[in-house]
Amino acid sequence: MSNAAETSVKPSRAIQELRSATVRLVGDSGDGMQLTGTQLTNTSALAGNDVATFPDYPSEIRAPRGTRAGVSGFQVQFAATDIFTPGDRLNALIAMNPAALVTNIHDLEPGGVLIVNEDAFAPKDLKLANLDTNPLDDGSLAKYRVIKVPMTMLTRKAVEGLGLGHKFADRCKNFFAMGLVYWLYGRELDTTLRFNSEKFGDKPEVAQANERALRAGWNFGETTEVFGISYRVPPAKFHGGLYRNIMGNQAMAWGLMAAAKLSGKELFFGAYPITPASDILHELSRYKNFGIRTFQAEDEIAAMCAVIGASFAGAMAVTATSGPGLALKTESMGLGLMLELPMVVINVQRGGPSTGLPTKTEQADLLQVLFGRNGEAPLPVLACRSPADCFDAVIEAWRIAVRFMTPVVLLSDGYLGNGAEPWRVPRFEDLAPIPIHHPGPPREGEAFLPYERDDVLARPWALPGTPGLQHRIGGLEKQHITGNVCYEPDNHEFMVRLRAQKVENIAHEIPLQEVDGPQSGDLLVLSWGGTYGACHTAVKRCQEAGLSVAHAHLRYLNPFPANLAEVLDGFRRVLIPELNAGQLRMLIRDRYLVDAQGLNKIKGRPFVIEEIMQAIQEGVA
Amino acid sequence: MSNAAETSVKPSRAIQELRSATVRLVGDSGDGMQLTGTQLTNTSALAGNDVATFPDYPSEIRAPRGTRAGVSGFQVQFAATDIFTPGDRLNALIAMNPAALVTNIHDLEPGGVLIVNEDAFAPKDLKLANLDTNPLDDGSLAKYRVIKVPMTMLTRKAVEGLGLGHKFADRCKNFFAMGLVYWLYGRELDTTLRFNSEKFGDKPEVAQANERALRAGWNFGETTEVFGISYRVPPAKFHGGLYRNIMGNQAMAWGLMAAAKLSGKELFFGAYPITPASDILHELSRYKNFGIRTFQAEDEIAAMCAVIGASFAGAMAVTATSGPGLALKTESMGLGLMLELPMVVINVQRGGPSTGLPTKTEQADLLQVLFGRNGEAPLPVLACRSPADCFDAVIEAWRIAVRFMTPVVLLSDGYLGNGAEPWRVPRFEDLAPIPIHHPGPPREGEAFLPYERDDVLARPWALPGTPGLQHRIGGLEKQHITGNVCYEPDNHEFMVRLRAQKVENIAHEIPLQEVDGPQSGDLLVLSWGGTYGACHTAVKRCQEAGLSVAHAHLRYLNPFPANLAEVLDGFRRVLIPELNAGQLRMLIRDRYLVDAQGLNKIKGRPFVIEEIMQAIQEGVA
Amino acid sequence: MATAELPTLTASDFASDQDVRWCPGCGDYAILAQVKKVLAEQAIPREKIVFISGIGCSSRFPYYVDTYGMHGIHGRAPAIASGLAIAAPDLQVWVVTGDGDGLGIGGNHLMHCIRRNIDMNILLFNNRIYGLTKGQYSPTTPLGKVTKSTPMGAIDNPLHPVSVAIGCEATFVARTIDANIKHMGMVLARAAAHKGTSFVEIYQNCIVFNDGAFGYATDRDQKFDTVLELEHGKPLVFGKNRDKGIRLNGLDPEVVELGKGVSEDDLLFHDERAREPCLAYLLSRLRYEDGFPEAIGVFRAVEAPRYDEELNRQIELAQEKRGPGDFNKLFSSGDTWTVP
Amino acid sequence: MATAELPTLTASDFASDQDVRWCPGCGDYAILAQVKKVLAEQAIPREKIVFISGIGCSSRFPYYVDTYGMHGIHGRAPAIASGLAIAAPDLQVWVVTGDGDGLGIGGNHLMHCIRRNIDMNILLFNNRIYGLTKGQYSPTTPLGKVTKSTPMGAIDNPLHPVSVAIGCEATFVARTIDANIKHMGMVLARAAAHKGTSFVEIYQNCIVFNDGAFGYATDRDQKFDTVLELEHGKPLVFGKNRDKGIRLNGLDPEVVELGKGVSEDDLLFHDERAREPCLAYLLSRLRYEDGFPEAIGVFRAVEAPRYDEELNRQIELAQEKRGPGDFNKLFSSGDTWTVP
Ligand SMILES: Cc1ncc(C[n+]2csc(CCOP(=O)(O)OP(=O)(O)O)c2C)c(N)n1
Ligand SMILES: Cc1ncc(C[n+]2csc(CCOP(=O)(O)OP(=O)(O)O)c2C)c(N)n1
Ligand code: SF4
Ligand code: SF4
Ligand SMILES: [Mg+2]
Ligand SMILES: [Mg+2]
Repeated sequence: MSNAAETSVKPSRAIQELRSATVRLVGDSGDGMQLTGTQLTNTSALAGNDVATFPDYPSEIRAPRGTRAGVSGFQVQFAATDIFTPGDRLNALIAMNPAALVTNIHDLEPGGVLIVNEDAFAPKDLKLANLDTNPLDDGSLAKYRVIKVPMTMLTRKAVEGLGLGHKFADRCKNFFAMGLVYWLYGRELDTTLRFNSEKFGDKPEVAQANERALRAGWNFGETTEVFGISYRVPPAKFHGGLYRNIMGNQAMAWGLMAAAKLSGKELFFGAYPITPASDILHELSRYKNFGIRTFQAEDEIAAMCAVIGASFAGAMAVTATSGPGLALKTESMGLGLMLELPMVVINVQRGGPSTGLPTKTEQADLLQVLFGRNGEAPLPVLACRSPADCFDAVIEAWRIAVRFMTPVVLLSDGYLGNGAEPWRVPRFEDLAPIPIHHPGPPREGEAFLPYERDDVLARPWALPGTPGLQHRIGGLEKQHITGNVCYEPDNHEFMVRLRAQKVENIAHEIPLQEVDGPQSGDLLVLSWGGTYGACHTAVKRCQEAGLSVAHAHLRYLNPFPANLAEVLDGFRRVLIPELNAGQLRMLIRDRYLVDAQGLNKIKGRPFVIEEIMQAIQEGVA
Repeated sequence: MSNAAETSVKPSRAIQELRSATVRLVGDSGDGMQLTGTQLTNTSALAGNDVATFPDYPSEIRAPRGTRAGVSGFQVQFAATDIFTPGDRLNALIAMNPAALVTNIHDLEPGGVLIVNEDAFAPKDLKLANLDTNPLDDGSLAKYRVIKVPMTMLTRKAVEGLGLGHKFADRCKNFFAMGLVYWLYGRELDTTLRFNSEKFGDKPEVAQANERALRAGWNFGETTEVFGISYRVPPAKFHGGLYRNIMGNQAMAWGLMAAAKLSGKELFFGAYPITPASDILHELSRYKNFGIRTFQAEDEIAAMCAVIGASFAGAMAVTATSGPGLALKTESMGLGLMLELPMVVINVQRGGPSTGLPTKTEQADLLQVLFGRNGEAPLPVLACRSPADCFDAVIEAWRIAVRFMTPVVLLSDGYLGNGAEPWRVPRFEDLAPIPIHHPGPPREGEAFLPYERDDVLARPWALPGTPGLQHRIGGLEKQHITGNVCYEPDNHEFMVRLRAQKVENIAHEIPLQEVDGPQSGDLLVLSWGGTYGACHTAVKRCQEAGLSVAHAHLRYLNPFPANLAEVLDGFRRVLIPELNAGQLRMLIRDRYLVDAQGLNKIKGRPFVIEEIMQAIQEGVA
Repeated sequence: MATAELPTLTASDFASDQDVRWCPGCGDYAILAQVKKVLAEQAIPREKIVFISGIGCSSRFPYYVDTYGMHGIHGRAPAIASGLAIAAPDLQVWVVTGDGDGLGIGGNHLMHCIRRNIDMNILLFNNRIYGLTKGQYSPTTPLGKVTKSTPMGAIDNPLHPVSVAIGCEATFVARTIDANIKHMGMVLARAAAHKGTSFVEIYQNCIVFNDGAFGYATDRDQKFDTVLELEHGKPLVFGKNRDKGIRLNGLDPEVVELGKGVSEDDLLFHDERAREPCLAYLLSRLRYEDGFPEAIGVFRAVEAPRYDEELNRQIELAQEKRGPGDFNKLFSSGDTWTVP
Repeated sequence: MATAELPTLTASDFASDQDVRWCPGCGDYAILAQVKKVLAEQAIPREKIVFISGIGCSSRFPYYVDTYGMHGIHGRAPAIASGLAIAAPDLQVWVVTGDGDGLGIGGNHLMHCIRRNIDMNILLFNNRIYGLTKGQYSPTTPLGKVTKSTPMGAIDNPLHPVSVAIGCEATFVARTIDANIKHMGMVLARAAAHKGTSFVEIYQNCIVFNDGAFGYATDRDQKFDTVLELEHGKPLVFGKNRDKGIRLNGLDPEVVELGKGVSEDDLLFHDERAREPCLAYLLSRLRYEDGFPEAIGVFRAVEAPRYDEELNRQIELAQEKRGPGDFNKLFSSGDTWTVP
């Protein structure tokens, strides 16, 4: 920020400049770690860093205080260079209690900074965390730079006189921790102070307490000697423009709103709440002044069916869900396919199977969205690659849906949906409009043929209300051109192949697959979806290390880009990293008969860059 | 039948002996063609022929009389040799009206016998069939041996005096036609007469009318000169034993009942009606004296969930549905998988996608049952290959389900479910029992671990009611051994791979893949499910013609037999005929990286042998 | 287009080009005829009308009317119609469903559609059987009924469609009979006129799989004693000579003979606009097998907020309060920074 | 095993080894405590009891009781429990569900389970919110309520669980309140004792996302005027000094002051065994926002045929009539032929 110099406080001690810093704040679900992390993220972004975040919380609303099950964490990397992931190893870990400490310490780099609230390490706390010994003095933390801070006590002191009881005073602990971290990385307080006064404007005593705690934390760092050193991460070089932070689900919602406007449509969003997709519904429901209609259905089937009805009515109809909800939509998606009406089905994937790991991320629904319907039922499938990319991806999904008159599936995941990154704000005028044609009333005597085809095999989107275009559609096999029910054997095969061809035709309208790096060499890393950042960074580093490796990241999973065969041909080996047991790998092996190898992680967590670099090193060997 | 000689009537005219005959009876939905065909089938079987049938009816209950949409047909082949399909080209076609004639004539071999009810070719009838000219005199039937019979008139005559009005008299037309066909093929009347008097015992005038019509038809053939010749198809050579005809859905139901008894379980069958699976429910609901519990649920989801509950309770729990219903079960199947409880899910496939072609057959749900669930959710999948085979296949499915503690999917299809063939009746004592172990009360102080594993990775099936084994299971990821809810990253990956490994382990317990013909050569025909008969016959004939081709038919689609790789290696090329767009083909290409080619038919009808022979000839070239 | 100037249309103008494929003698034919008649009598052009159905014989209905239409999937018609009605408030939306489609697999959507009171007309063809799948029992099949799937008789207590609708806050509930053409026409017209979800149960004869299920209510001699026509504000009188009535004894209805000291004023009076649906519910419990006439006509018709209308109101309100959406404002809201 | 000899168990014997993971102060804790108490008071060993749930905070319940249990999938608990109860009639089956799980996604299964009257006890924890997914409105959320998914207020007319249950032929319907521990214990015991499907709505406070939703009914000063305890055969009296009652005016209930010419005999008397559920339905319509006290206790408790029982009866009957199944007979029934 331009006025950074003035406001930032002159530090008193040694300062070390870093290219990037990865910090994780961990505590109880109730400790406000998500808020703390978000503040640190925004402040860092405003300071010109590139940032990437990874919130990680339990699926219980509030698991019992102090237990391992209740630990909630927020990781952020802020950097002076482009980054694409929230970072692998932690440079600093802030732990508010023993459970949080022991469940996260293994990610802290040796020599890394560990800040703990030592007031939270009483025997009862240790017991809650199933600890027999106190990690603070059993030597297990020897290889870290441990900084014990009596946060509870200091926070209570700080807010003294405001007449808050201990219960409320202790709620400000996270602001104390925040202040400390801000000092450690030379961050300004003003963004957070502004946020604090806006958010708690109606509760002045709370706002004041938070502010005091924040400053107390900062001052603690400044005045005490416990920190021999503090750090600075200079601004990153960005393309010029206006920037903001955006979360994946938020970008998805905004992209939907923009797509509607760009195509001259009203947005109908029908959904049933499910983690981690619910925030799209929440976000959209806030923008009624944009003419957005959100419909919380009684279940996912109803949501999908309402979307079909809204699409028939001529709206931009969209639903969003996660794995178990998608499983319920498969029958109705088949109807949407048979009706050849445009709609978008968003799947923010989570850990499966069944209820699985609701709050964890995974990429294991690719085959489900491709094949989870009865009969031969091909649908286009796209995937987002980063939080901000959700905005562009969903606009593209809608563009394809209306151009080809088909439901389109867009895959996101919990990591993208809840993650955040800086987003270069576009000017709405610069976004490409999405043309849509609806047939008008026919000329006298002219019959309307609902299953007539255009150049890409799309059928007309005739809207109820248009005189003379009355027609009936349904899920039984249709006669070519007329759309009448037809059980004729040859017609059935013709229509099955026609529907498949229509989806294949998309390959002619989408960009050719780009390769990041040389067009040929030892190893191609082929990835899709939320693993983009880790794969991209890993490949870059290996290239810098002189390895013969390139990266191709698929946005289009069905159909594949027209040139994918050639792309694969260019390389001796193909490595496909996925957060599943090898789903894209299966498709590639079948289609291109290449012996692609998989790097598969199924832990409910994203890849770390090192994992992929290692696989690359083995792969090129 | 032994006493054939005595009862059969000495024919008066030239007799030609045939190895086999393929006859199709076609008329209005209301004309009783299904009954007529079934009678001809049973009579032929009782006469010692091998038989195979193919009923084909419209999805409307009763489409308008006389229209093409209303045509209902029944095809039967009876032969003096083993046969495996209802035949390709027709030797004789019996058409009750113009619509039936024009929609079926193309399947009649040149020179074939065409018997029509000429009383049904009035102008109004032709109009109903959208015919401008009368095929009986516009020369279009020149290449057939057309035999016009005034059936309506003759039937009315035959039943005169019984005081039935025309309306009822005309209902007997099909018996007249039957009689004629019986004469043509020298069939005895007694089986049908017995059936008639049993079925219509309570309506003696109807029974009498039918009998008169039947005899009138027979006599018409015998006395008139219109047939220059009649035919005989001598008995086929079968393994000694007691035989009966059985339909696929009936064999499925009986197999379920037998499996329950063999495993000492009570059968709980929860289903929601859907064509073409409903008959399994109907059949099972008739056998309450076998202790069978059938539950017609409010929908497919409830049926699947009730099955899960019944399995938890310790019953043999089974559901059956078709494509759209399976799509609805996918979420709950995922729960069954996570719970690792034994159950069988039967999918009698029909034409898709969506509602598709409800009464037509197809094999397009293979990928759905393999991948149509959220997350990594592998399940064993088996397929039946013929009507009678449904009996063995479903017993095998249950054996695997209890041995490995997993839901098992069994694929049938409309062609198998409604088709019939002779079945060599087993002695129940000869069927292999299915051992099941339930843990008993634990020893004092000993804890019960619901997710402990045995040698094949199966977990214990502990039944509610057992003291001391109280435990809780659910759809969230489980901790290895304890089964407690566990969000631990490494545990998740471990469990995902363990569940997959458990399914893979089945490959060690199932028979190796057999090859019909040489173990190596130019071409392997690899098939699965209901295409067995056509593939088997086509390969046999090509082998007799000296082509280097063999046949492997898969019963196990997941996992594949352990030796499948070697089997494929033996051949220069692999041809995979499927009634879909290439679903098994995709799995084979992915898994074994062989450039398998597909022969794909998506017309709602089974393969005819010629289609496959032709593809073989091209394939070996 | 001609229809644009709202010419007076006739029932036959609403016939589509598809030939009707129900069994000869199916009760669905009579319903189709009445619906077309009612459509012709209202001043709404064909293109502004949409029929949505599920799966079943009854659900083939949309193919036979020359309006917009969708033959959906089993049980989901009310959900499809909800999205349609919310997205296009200017259309008249009809749902055609069956006892299996609407109350079996589709019960939940029916329930939620009704409680949201979204503007549409739901016609449930109740033939007490699964017709299209050839004769399994349905959620309205009486106890003991032998069907394909209940060879020893049905053992599920049947649901009563009108009771169910009232149980989930219906604002318009009616019942009529396929054989009673004039009455059906009246009820359908009332349903079409009602704003909000109109739920109409139609007794329909399946001549093939459940012939005579409603014989008691259609038999020309019996029907006056077995059917009671509800009229708003009128006492509950029935019988060939209108000499019988329903009287309330506490909360229990009883059949009484008029005259012999009982006058019409002693009878229960119908009030379709009652604030609470207790009367409507009570009337839904009158069953032939319990010796009562079964009520037909409009059980309940009240105005209540409608989801579709309220949603649009919220949108207008939001636009008044916050102005129409401005994307550039939205994108740059909150914390932003500029890179030179 | 100890439990085999039915020792007298205590509530704590029913605690599982899992730590309870609801938010501190959640109403679910009180319900869990009462359920365990009731389980201990009945003479059924732990291994003969099964808890089935769907998904939601409430649906975590089975993990916390040391019986057999299944944490199912969202909305399907009644269907899972149906299969269980039919297959194992000797078990006591409990279903725990929420307002979203039971009436949102699961409404249809709830409806059909209830009408089949399969022997189980369904507890619906109604907190009028989606708790586990962090605060969206549910099918029981009142109009106008601001939630995560209704920033301008909810616009779906809410369902009333008791009305819904009665609308689908429930044989046992009750309501109680998490904060009213004694009453809850009584209702749970009654539900457990009932043969057939017992449906119990429990007002439950979600302290995090919908705190105070039932404040009017739990507030120590207010509750006597806002809650009415139903007692079979007793008049509907309420109020701190039991000085108010419900009187029927035609079919419309009205609140009256006792004394001043109104005596208890003028009041509506409760009859949980009424043949027809009209009274129960009427009581389900008493709502706080309309100035009525809300009824708690047993609305309806009648004996009726049960699907599970009837099915087993048909099996016995079939075996009497046709003898136990003989496979060799079956296989060789109908037309057969022998090949030498
Ligand atoms: C998902 C699904 N399950 C089952 C079916 C089979 N099915 C079609 S219609 C029907 C029931 C129809 O009964 P009803 O709704 O009463 O209509 P009717 O035919 O009696 O008019 C069933 C079970 C289906 N088409 N789709
Ligand atoms: C198929 C499916 N859809 C959605 C969800 C997400 N989900 C879990 S619980 C829940 C609602 C819970 O509300 P309620 O039943 O009232 O229980 P509560 O948490 O309030 O006790 C939802 C929508 C899911 N788990 N599965
Ligand atoms: S089966 Fe019954 S409901 Fe269906 S068309 Fe025929 S008569 Fe009508
Ligand atoms: S979110 Fe509400 S319902 Fe869920 S545990 Fe917390 S307080 Fe209880
Ligand atoms: Mg019906
Ligand atoms: Mg709730």
